[in-house]
Amino acid sequence: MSTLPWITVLIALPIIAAALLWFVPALHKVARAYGLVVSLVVVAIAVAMATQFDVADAARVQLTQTAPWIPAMGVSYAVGVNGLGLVMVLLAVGLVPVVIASDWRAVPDDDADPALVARRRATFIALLLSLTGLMVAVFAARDLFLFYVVFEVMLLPVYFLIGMFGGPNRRAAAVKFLLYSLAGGLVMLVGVVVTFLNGPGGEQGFLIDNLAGVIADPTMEKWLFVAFFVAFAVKAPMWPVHTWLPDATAQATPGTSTLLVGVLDKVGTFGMLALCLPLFPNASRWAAPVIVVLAIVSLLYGALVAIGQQDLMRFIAFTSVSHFGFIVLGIFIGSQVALTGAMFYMLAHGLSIAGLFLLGGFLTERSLEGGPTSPQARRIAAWGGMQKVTPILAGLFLVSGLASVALPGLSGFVGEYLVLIGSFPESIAAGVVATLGVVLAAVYFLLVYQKVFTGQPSEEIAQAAESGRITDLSARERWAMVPVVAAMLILGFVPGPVLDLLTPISQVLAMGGAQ
Amino acid sequence: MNSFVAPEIQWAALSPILVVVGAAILGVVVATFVPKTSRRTVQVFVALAAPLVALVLVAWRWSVVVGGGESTLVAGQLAEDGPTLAIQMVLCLVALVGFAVMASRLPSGEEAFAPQGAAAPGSPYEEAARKAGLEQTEVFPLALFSLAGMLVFPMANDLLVLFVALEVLSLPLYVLTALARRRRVLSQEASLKYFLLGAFSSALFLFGVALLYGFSGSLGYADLGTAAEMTVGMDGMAVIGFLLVLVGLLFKVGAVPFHAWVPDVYQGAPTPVTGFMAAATKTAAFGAILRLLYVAAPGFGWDLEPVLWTVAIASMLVGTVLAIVQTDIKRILAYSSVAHAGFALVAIATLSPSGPSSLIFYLLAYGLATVGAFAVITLVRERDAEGNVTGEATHLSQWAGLGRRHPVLAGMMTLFLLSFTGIPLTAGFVGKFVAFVSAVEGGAWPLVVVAVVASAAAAFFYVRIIVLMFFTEPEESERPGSDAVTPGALTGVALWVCAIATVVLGVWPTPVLDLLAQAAKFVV
Amino acid sequence: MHYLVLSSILFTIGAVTVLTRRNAILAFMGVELMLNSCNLALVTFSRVHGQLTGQVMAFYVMVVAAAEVVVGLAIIVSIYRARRTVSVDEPSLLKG
Amino acid sequence: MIEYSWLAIAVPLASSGLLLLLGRRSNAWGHLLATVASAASFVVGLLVLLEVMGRPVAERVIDVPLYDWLPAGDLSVEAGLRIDPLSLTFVMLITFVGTLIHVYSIGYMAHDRARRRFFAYLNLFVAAMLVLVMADSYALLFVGWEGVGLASYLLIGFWNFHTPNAVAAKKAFVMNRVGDMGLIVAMGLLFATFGSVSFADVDAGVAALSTVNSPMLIATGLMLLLGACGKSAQVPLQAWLGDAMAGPTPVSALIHAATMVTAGVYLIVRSASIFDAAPTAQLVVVVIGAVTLLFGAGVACAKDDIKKSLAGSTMSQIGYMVLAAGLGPIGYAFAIFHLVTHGFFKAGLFLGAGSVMHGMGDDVDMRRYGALRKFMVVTWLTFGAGWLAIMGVPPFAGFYSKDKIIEAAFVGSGWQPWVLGTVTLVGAGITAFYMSRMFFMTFTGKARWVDNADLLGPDDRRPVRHPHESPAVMTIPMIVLAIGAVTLGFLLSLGDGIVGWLEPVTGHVDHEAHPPVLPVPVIMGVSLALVAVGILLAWRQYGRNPVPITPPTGSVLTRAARQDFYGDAVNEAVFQRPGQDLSRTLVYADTAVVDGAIRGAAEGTVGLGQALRKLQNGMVRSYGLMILGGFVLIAVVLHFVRM
Repeated sequence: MSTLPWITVLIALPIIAAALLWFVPALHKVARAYGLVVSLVVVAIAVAMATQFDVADAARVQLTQTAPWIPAMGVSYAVGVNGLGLVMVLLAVGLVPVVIASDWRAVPDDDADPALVARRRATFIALLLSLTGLMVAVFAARDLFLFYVVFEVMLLPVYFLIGMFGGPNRRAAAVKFLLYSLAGGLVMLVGVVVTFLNGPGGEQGFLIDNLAGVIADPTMEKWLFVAFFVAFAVKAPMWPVHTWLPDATAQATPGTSTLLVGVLDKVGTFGMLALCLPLFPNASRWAAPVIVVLAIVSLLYGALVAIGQQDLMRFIAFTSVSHFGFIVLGIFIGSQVALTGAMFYMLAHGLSIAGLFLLGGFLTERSLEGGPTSPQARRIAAWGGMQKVTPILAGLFLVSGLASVALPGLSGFVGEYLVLIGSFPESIAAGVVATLGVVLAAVYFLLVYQKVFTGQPSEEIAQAAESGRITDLSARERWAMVPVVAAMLILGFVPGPVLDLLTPISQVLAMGGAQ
Repeated sequence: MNSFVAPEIQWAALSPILVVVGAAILGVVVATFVPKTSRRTVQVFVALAAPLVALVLVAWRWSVVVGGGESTLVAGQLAEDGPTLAIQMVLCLVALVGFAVMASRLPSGEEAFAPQGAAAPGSPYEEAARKAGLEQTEVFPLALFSLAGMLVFPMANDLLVLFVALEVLSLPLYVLTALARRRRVLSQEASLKYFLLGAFSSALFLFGVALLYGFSGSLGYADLGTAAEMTVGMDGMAVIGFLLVLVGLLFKVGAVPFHAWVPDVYQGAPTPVTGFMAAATKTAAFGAILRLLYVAAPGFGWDLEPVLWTVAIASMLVGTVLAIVQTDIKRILAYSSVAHAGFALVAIATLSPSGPSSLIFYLLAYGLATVGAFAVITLVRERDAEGNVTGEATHLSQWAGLGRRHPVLAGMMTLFLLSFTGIPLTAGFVGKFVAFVSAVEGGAWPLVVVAVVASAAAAFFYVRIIVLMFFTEPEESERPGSDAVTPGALTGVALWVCAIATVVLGVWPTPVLDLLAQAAKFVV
Repeated sequence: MHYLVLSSILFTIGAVTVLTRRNAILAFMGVELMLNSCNLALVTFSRVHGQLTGQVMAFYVMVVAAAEVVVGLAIIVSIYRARRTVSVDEPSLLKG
Repeated sequence: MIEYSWLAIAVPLASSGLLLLLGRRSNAWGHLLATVASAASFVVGLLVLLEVMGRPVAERVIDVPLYDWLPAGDLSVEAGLRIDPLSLTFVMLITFVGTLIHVYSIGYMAHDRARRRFFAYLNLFVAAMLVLVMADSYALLFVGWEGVGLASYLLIGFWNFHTPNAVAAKKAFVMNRVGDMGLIVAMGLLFATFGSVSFADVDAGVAALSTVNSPMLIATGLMLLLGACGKSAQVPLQAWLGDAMAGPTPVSALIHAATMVTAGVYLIVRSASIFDAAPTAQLVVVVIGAVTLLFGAGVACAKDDIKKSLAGSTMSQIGYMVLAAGLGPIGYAFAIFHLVTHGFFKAGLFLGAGSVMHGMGDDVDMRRYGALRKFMVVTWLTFGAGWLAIMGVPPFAGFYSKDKIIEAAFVGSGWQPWVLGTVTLVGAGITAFYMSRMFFMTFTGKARWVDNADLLGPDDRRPVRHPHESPAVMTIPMIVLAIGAVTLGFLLSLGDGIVGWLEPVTGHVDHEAHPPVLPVPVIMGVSLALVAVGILLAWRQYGRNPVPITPPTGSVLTRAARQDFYGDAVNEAVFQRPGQDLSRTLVYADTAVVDGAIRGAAEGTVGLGQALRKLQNGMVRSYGLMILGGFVLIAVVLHFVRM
């Protein structure tokens, strides 16, 4: 196996880099380049790590490291990834450079004092980098306490990202986001404590492996399951605890939204997979019917509400609510195929959402009515005929959108197809109803595409295009999107390698239990 | 009747207390005889040296006592064991940083206390005193006396000692509360309230003592405990007495419904005093409660648990809910300290064996964050038209945009607030966690659920301060402009100590937890 | 036994005084009354139990009470200087 | 060669991708590359065809595995190609007609700035369509299925800077998605029943089933039919086809006449095993086919827009095919036969229409045509060939294919043959009427336009036009297709012809064993007679008499037909409106109720805080009371607890 402590490096490097950036004013001027380089290095390391991963044995947690952290409390620093963890880690670190490149202008040069602007920029990048390390940690945590710690701490950088670099109502949005997540997390904390106290205890009492299925009392298991699930449902987000997401994305910068929805929300579904199912197998089966219904509700609800949205970013957020409905459905329908699909879906959705948010950001950056994060710029009705003005932007947006509505040949399809098809053997009704989402998806996306990109551009926009004030994607923007779109296509046609990483896990979980 | 036997006195065990008391007396002498020029310097030196030495001595006692050496001293009037020493350690530490903040001046040379406590606010005499640059150096001996009382408090193994210690720690605080340099009227009002209510509650306490004495015929905890276990039937008097004693202590802790003084006093008192008082008094009082509950109470346990539950829940909820609607930052922290009293109680509500160590860790975490937070408050000042630094800017809106101009200071404040909130990787989180663990061990998970709900709600007002500091533009404040002054050396050090300790205890609490784990055993 | 009744009555009177009188000094005297009722109780009990402990305690209480008087009156006086009143109610600036 | 048959898909796909990536840089030669690519995949197809023909009949069904596409444990889908007579027939049709239309478009789109993009989309379509017909599993078929949907969306909306076009494109995609939903459900059911979605496994599974007409199979069949209806614009999912004519005419010719819209028929024939085992589903198929047959014909009669009229006719003709496919083994081959011939002559007709529009300034209103014979001879001749072919006049292609279907419709027992047979016959008559109407209105009679504005009298509503024949690059494909329209029927029925060729897929049927309820000559005679009647009626109304330039009010039926029998109105009333209202309601509820609940809780807390503040009134005495009261309260409570 590997000799290097890969994961620890992946966690530490970006965080240290972030601290360095924040405390060394000299770096502030080159913050963005610095961030880009660091994030790319991280990607390189992550890829190198992936090569060390034994695909044949993807269900087993690999690249592990274990060290006592707070033995007095049974806490140890234990990291390692199985196939799913690896995939999510790669997604997380992979999106960061894209986000940095896309959010290049997220911090405007509005302030008179250039030093202040530079510091704000540095803060922005530093937050992104520290978030990178935390995202890796949360997907690699093998210790319940460690997981919880990262789960909560991760909120802070996002909280600051939303609160400091967003639209006019960013404060309320940031607070709402934090409070929702904290509330969920605290409920989970109770569960964590109780689970631990029912576990074997000892210096490694928090290792998830040691806690798997230790709860004997069925009633207690159910309660604990609920405690965990609530936290993850808020995170995911599922109806009816989703309302923080649209508010957050409506205010945050596109990059923040990308990481928020693309990766952080996945922690919710990841938690369901990595904690709820193994720790409380029986309770999971007990709750499955209710959760499936909830999932289908989210799925249709999100789609229907998305159709009625006026704000581009809110719209994208609601499509995600719908997509998370699919994922949760796949997790709890109890079919191995659907489970595989759900896991793949997590990756695919990360990509398509990145495409939509970032391209949406590029679009709003071209607004004549207000700043990129201003509601005017994000009003869908304010646009029209942009395909004529910015064909590449339109094309890429179309591709990302089609990926998110699961057009075959694009990444989105694989996950959705497996979830749907996999659902039928378990429950035909669930399968049929969920399939309605496919139609609604076409409606909501094409509706928005039509409003924004087709038809005739307005007078002002047309003139601005004449005078070159509105141009098509710049080289930077294009290169930022290339990896995302490429990944969509590749995963659409040859999802095999990724599925090989995920299928073993779903086979283990579907057998109903603990690793 | 019974002949008088001179008790033999273990001086070594008393050394920390003796040092502090001695320093206090020395301080009084200094205040009288040392010339004005060097007076303050000496005072500050004494005031800082005393807790430091005491800390060292406590540490030494720890090495001697913990693990077998526990014993009762002075004819069983005092007890020296793990919890006591741990509490004392926390006290000395908090006192050290607290005094540092008290002692430091603003860049303008202005200090936190009135030039002449005796002078009426706004009177020509006061004006003259300020002109003359008089300084009330007696604050330091006062603080030291109070500290001495606190050190005895957790040691007390006997209701008489407990009462005396209670008064010794309280009286100086009443006075200190009245000595704010600015907003003196508020300060005096606070002092009066504190004093009257304090006296009132200690009267209740005393009546309780009387009843217990009547019940058991002794003031010693040990006899009390045994008596409680022996008695069958008519122990109502004992229970009432015990309740009254508990009321006296819970008053000091600031637990609902005995909290009413907290917000007013915390707001009115000179901020450094508030910091010290909030952290140290709570710690000492909890130390006393610990011993009372674990040594004397077991006989009453099944009676007292519901009381503790009620008080804990009430404190958490009332403290949180009221903090949400506050606009003065000192008041917010005051109510939050009420809530924290509740959280701390959660740890021992079931008298679970791991309770004491959890509680003590919680107090340590809370104390550090509190002293730190109030230290920051001393630095955020209003500016008048000419831009001269004036009083503290305690209205929330005046904190807007602090993060833009003073990222480090605001960062520290954020850290302390996060610790209060209980965000992981801060001491506050570990404290909450161990507290919850102890509670659940005792089967008090409903209590934990309430605590969780309260923390979630509490997050709101902590977060709001962060929002103001980082996400809000200063001009959005309608009050006199405010800005932070550069901390004096002592405050600076204190701040860094608190901040670093908060982080370290959050990331690597193992050593402390291990120490406390050894310290769980009470001597009877 | 009657002493106990008396002491409780005194204690109650003291408490009521504190809770009813606006004048700080009177309120404070109420506290003193409570303390002394406690002393009475202590002494009585020490009689009941036939020990000295209670009486010793009573002495301590007196000392402490004296100290309290000193501090208390100091505070009240300084407030009187500032406000020309010793009413505990008005004006109360700290509330809410 | 067979194992390289994937090249047929890869080449156009690659060229499409290349054109989209290079963008403007490839403007100069993009259309050529695309045409060559399409031709190349025709060549590949041809080679494969020859190789397969070289094989003995028993070995003409070959599965070419490509790679593991969805290895997901219980469901593991291999991407593989099914090479057999059926798929090859389609490959030929698609690539041949496709290539011709590529050529035609070079001329037709010459003046469009985005011509390169147009060709990229065309290539994309060809590739997707080939995936559809060559897939060896429903999963992969679905890829092509939605792929062509996408291509169609892009091409219908090619001029989407006109909002109506964009709307039409969206409508087409959404209605197709409704069909696709059916397909997904069908796949789900198949996976639930047989644990696989590959043709081979499903066929084997069905064969293994003991019960006929099991609910599961019927459901599957109906869901497949739903998919077919979406793609092939069959009732009730027909409404999109008319609007789809918003796309450039070559698109209408290739996608919405010759190939894509026939995919539904392909799906049914491909799923023969399922339908044969579920007669109930088959019956529904037949009914749908019959209904659509008349529906489309009716629409075609009423439209003055030449393309929409043709669209109606396409609908109707596909109705024929679906009906045939619904008849089971005896019909499958004929359905495909008609599908192929129709592909040729309908494409030809569309190209002709395009050429007419080309000459008439993109005017599509036939009421403003007339007497164009002299001005565009080639168009007139080729269009004429298509006209005769679709009416089924011997010896034109339609005669061979359509009459077979009519005969097959008469096969059977009970009411079914009579009803179906009558419907098909009537349909033939109506077809003759509307096609002749179109032909006469366009090419004969008086010109309802002028070539010189001076000739216009007062309130004269005639447009000014300068009709001219199209360039060779456009006419040649028309001629080729016309030849096909004339000869193909005859050629494909030489020997055992296409029917025999398809037997490996459709199964051998001894047609002598299933005689129609009427003797064949009678049927043939009646149908020819009806055709003649149709032509005469049309001639009376549109050939001899002058055609009013403003459409007459017309009968109720006419008006209804002009409105596509209110299909859109129904959709709007039943789905669109309620959907929008639901969405609007939910949007409101989301903020008011779901979010409101939590906001309410927060405000409640604050309110409580404000109330509690009152207790903290700053009065020492009330504080003291609080302490004492608190103590008393606790004491009392405790007292009761202890009792």
